[in-house]
Amino acid sequence: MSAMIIDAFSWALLMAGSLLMVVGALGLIRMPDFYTRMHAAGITDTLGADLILLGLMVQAGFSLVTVKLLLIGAFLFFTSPTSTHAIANAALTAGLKPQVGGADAEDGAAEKEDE
Amino acid sequence: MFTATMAALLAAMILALARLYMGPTLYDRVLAANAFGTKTVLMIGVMGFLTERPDFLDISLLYALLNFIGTIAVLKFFRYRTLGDRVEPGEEGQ
Amino acid sequence: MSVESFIDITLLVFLGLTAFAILKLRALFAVVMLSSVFSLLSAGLLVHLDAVDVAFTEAAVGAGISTVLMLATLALTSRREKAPTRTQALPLIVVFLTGMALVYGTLDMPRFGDASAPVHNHVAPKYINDTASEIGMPNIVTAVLASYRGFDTLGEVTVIFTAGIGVLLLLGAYIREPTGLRVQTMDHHLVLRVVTKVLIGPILLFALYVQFHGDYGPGGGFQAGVIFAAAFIIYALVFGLENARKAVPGSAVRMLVACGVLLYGGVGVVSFAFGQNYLNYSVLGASQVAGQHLGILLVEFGVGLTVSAVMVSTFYAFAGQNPPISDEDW
Amino acid sequence: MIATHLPILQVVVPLIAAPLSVFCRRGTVAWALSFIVSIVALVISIALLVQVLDQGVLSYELGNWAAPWGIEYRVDAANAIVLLLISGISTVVLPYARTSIAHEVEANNQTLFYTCYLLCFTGLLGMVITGDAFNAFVFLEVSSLSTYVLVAMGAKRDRRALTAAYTYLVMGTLGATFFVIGVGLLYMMTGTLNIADLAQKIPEIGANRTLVVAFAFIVTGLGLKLALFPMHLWLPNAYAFAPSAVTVFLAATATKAALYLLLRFMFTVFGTGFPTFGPALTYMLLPLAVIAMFAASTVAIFQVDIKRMLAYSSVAQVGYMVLGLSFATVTGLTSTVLHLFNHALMKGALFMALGAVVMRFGDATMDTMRGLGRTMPWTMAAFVTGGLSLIGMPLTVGFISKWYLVVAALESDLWLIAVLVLASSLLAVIYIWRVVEVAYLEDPPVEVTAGEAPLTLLIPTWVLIGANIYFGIDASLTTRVAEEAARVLLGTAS
Amino acid sequence: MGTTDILGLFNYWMVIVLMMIGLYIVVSRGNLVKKVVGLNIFQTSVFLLYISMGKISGGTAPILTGKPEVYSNPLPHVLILTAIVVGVATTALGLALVVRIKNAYDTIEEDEIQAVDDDDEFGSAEDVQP
Repeated sequence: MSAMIIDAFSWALLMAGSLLMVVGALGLIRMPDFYTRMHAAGITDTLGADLILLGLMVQAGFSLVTVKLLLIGAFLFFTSPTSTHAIANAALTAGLKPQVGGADAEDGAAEKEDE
Repeated sequence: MFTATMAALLAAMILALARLYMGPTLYDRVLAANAFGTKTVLMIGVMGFLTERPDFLDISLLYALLNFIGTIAVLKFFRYRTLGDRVEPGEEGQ
Repeated sequence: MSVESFIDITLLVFLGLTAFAILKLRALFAVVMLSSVFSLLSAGLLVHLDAVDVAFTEAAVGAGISTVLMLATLALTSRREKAPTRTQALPLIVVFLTGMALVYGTLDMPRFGDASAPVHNHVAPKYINDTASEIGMPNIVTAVLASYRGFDTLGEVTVIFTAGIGVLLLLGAYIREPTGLRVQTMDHHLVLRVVTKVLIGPILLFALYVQFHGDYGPGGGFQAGVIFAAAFIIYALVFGLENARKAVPGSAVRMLVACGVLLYGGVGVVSFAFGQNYLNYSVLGASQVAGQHLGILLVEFGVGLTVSAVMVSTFYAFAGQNPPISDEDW
Repeated sequence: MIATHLPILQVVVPLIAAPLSVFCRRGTVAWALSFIVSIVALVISIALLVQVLDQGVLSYELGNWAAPWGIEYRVDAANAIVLLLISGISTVVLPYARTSIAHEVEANNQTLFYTCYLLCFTGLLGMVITGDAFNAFVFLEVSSLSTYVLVAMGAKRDRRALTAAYTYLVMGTLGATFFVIGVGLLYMMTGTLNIADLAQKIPEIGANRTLVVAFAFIVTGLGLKLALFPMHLWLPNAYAFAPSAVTVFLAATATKAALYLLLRFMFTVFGTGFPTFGPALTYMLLPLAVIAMFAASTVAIFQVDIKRMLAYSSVAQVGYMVLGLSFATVTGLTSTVLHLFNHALMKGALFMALGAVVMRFGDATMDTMRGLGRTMPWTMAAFVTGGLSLIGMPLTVGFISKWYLVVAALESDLWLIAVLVLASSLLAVIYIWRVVEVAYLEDPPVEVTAGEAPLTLLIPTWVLIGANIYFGIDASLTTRVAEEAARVLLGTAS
Repeated sequence: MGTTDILGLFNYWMVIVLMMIGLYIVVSRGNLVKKVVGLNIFQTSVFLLYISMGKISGGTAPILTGKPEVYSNPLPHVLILTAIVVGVATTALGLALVVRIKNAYDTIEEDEIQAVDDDDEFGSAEDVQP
């Protein structure tokens, strides 16, 4: 009985995490400019990842595996926002302007990079 | 259940890959690569549970770590155009 | 189609797409990012194919070291590929023929995953059956790597040593001397500095864990060496190369590079004194298993030492180059 | 007791010396260490050759792990002579390198240069002595990686050394990767990596498409490494722009070690009984060898840079060696092994003579050579003697190997090939004569004040010239070993 | 050739496709950095070939668990660990050479380097004009 509850709980966590992951990834594709894309990816990724890891932890019970999962979770929890913050900072310093209003306001020094 | 999570992760990965390919700015690519890395970390974790040998999480841990380093290296590269030191212009030649 | 082959095929298709994107894109920065993704994906596939040790290494090398080196190279060279001017017919024909030859060769191969294939029935079973009694450690890959085929690994350390020396010979003369001037570091990135400071300790701890846990789980000297170097590189990136070089000067790193190879080669020589063949670790301990254990511990440490030292010295060499005078417009 | 460890000592002594040399503060000390190691290696290789001729095959199991599970070193006549060649050439090259490298490589790179040299030396010895297919790859890469760096060291004299090294790196890596693919396919079908074990397993499998592809990939991969026409594109520039001492060492040993591996894989691993063996020789290697002899020699005639001319000549000479093996007879293989040895002697001597010219004048073009017969008489005399050997004059080693090659062709009833061998020698006469003509018949430019090369360069050059003549007059030792090697490779050893 | 054959060989075929993309990048692209990336892809695909042949269906990683299990073949793993190291060594040296070439020629495009070298050897077109 309790095994079933635990399974259901971890199932819910994994599903929620997966959903967030897919939504975040969709946002990464569908959003109109860099900053909104970052918003979509950054937030959902951190939460989604930690939810999935939590789900796995519930599965693993108390063992070395859980400790490792905890470490990964902690690591992602710190580094993921740090990276996102740093990327945004770099983009802003380099002069990439957030898109406000019209669809073709997106420009800036960094924009020249690609085809 | 792990299979469903796996499928979701794979779907998210292909989307991140698409963003990485499309760009259009450098920052989009870094963001996509970073997101892709996070997903790989999770994928390998889930894969361990899928094959019932979850003791290989060290690899995920390493990925998480390298992903962070990679991102910092990229940023340093953007900001200073070098991974080494850039002498401050005012003090050069003293 | 089983879940296993679904994952297998999906990852292979992803790899194909990534490789094709690398072929197509001319923005070298994107190419480097994609090649790091290619590594990550192939490492994922390697885990799926049960090669956890290999996946560990591929991740450390492909996503870590190679990416950092390529970025450093881009910073020093250029970041855009010119449009191809030559005709592409001949390369295409050569590649097509080579590929067809390989496909022809697959026709008589044992099928994927077939347990009755010759590979699984001649040399390999001994490793799987006898590692526990002859070497006494659970990780068969470490046992084969460091003992049964220990000489290959000595060769591997020699290869990495060669690369380290080679990079020094090629770039050493151009490394900028320490100026003593205050240099721009990532001062304004407060968040980054704090997080890095917090993380370096655990990273080093993790490196030690990987180094000494290699007998029981995936890991070993090579992976640990890369992680150790990674901690160093992250420090140099955030707090400045010159500060890193103050902590560990390049000349010291060069000595460490040599020490690792000497340790490995030296452990092998000890067997001579006991009338045994080179690299027979059994003589090092009271029993065979104890000797093998100690021997593997020592040589893995040698590997870790050389690898981390080579990585750090290579990073110094690349990052210490004078950046090109005129920045291209980014 | 030490005698039983000789096979491993052959490789481990230079391998351990390489990291030790990093600790040397001065280039001279590193050089001295390398030289001592090289002499020790020469002594070991002589002892090994004597043992092999005495007792037959030597086997050494590393870590005392029995053969197909552990790595085995296996010495027989075929690799003993290559080991002797490599360590012998190294011992002659190092005294030469002392002066030449001090001149051509930056002062602060001297120590590490010798480290790199020792690594290259280790790699070559390791890939030749090993009896394990994958171990051969590892040491092949040790030698290749260090070679790329050594070639790039010529950048102080000419920046084209860098692009030459890069091209060599790309093509060499492709070759090595092809080789690994081939070894992987072999492993896939047999489950073993030990060469002797492979040789047993492959005939048992019989006709198999995977093995055919493995054969093709191994031959192509090694073909790239040994600069078999048309996969020679990396070679001319690499030889032309590398520091002189490096050119001598590479020309005399690197392609030879790759050729040895090719012989080992073709004859020992696959064996003449392998289904595609005959057709591959007749329709692939033999025509390529003949084309190499003519095309590369013809290109050599039109070179302005003499180093490059000799490099093209090397491609042509690889043609002779491959031609010998394509007969798959004892005499044919004897001629290949003989030429492998002899060509190292003559090309070594020729490149050494040129190195002396480069040291005096900064380059070695047709223009530089004008009147050198008068200003550098000893160097040019060495060059001419080496050239005669290259052409195949009697009383030189060149004659011996050509003789065996022609006899082998006639034995196989290929008289047309025999005629072609002689005809292509005429091309060698032309390109050597061009140099002789300007060196002896033209006056030196008035402003030239440079004199004869220093003795440190001349003595090693003349040692090799002496070997050219000695083994040309008394070929009993070399032919005996070469015949024994041929028999070992064909599996008909007594 | 049945479906089992196709499924049984698909893995190898896909790996071959990857190898050939890598090889094509090396032989067709003129940018020196891209060539190194191509070499990386080529080599990584060869690693996948080796590891594929070591896999046993239903097997698990060759780290003993104490329970009776089917372990995949550890030998290819060992070989590829060595090969990966060789690969990164090649990459490092290749990139170091690229940096030096950039210093010496101020370009990392093969045809531009060729043009500069040709100019050095035969004199550029402008030099010939009186």
